[in-house]
Amino acid sequence: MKALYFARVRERIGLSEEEIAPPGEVVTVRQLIEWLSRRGDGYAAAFANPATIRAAVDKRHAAPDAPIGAAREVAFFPPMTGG
Amino acid sequence: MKALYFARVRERIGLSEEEIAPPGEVVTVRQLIEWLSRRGDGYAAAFANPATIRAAVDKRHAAPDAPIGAAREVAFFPPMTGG
Amino acid sequence: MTPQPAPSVRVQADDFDVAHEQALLTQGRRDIGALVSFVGLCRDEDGALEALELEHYPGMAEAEISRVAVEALERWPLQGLTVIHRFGQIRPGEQIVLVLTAARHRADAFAAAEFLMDYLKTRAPFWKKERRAGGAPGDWISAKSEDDSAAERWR
Amino acid sequence: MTPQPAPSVRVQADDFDVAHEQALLTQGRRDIGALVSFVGLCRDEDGALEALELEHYPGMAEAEISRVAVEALERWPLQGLTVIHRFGQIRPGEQIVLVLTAARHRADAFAAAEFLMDYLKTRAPFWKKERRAGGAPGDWISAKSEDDSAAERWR
Repeated sequence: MKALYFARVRERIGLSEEEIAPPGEVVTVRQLIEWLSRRGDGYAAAFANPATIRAAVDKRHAAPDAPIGAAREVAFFPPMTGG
Repeated sequence: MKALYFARVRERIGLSEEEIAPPGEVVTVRQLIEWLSRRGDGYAAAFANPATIRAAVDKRHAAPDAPIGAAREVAFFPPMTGG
Repeated sequence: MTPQPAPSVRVQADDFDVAHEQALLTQGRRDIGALVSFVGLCRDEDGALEALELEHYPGMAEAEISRVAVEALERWPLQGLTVIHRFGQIRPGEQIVLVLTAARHRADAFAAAEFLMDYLKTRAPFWKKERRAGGAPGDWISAKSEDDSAAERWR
Repeated sequence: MTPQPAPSVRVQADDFDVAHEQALLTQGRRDIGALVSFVGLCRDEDGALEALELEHYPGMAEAEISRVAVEALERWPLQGLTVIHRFGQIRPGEQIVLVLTAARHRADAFAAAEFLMDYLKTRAPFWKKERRAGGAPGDWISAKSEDDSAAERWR
């Protein structure tokens, strides 16, 4: 599974994308965030305030309870400021 | 005082403008319409349905009860369809 | 707070160029965040219409549009405002009216443009007469009560 | 009832030409009554801003804007719809986003354009970072809660 990071999340983690292999008990977006947070200080800082994190599963917005299922691509980013 | 007529009002009266000299007892827009209606069949037809007549006094919209006062120019026309 | 801009109001027989008007409104400025344009076009009514003849009240048309423009400037913090309304013969596909609004924030630019159109429809002294396809004389277009209610919502 | 038009959605680094996009949407047509355009521009924040750096999520940006465009087409009887969103470095006075809507009646064109902008603001995956005048590094622009409430009103 590919993980993508954008904007402040990308800066804090220090990566724009990486391959990840979360264990089977990581089922939802929220659980994946918790699992990623334990990968290092940058991850912990990036995900410190879950209220400011948005996620997409296979390029669609996903709520914290959404399953990651067999997703090929999961992305994390702050609230959007386009337009 | 100059009277101007537009659109269907102009067509029914057969004039786009004329000089008029209403008597002193003609004080309001409504009274002027009644006075004009008696000038001939075209006028009577033009003003037959007062609900479809709009008026302007010196190039400003005027309600039926508005005084014509010392207006230089009074205009009559149907509801507007610009835009 | 920047001072209120002078609205640009024109009543003309000639066509207008939206891009040129947008450029005039924004040139040399770096403080505009939102630019809304509305163009009203002549529809062919499924082929039934050959042209519209737009009659207007010269002098009052400019004055009335200017009054509506000043009202828009009082209601919303606009940075620029252009209104152009054509008269004379207009064929299907041609432009009839332009409203351009510039503001820091999009909600103001949108609201002012809608307000201007709603008010122009019910207050600007223009009247449209149809000429039907084949040259048959058409009738005057009736004022729509929905235009009145569109204008009502700003009171 | 004419079939729903295909929306034109583009995400690009290059600038766009509003007049050209309007011409593409209206060319050869005589059934369009109303054309609304919204252009979002980069403001200089009273001289404090040197440029914006717009980051985006390639692939999702196009997909998400297309989803919002399809939603607009389902809600309003539109005759045409164009959305262009830029990414990369954008300087004050430059264009960021374009929404164009064409409809028979103005209320539909206005509503759809506002809806699209409100939704793009909260759903399209773009993030703006400031570069301050003098080259000082700026911060990421925060999402505004007013944008969320603007999007809420369409539910």
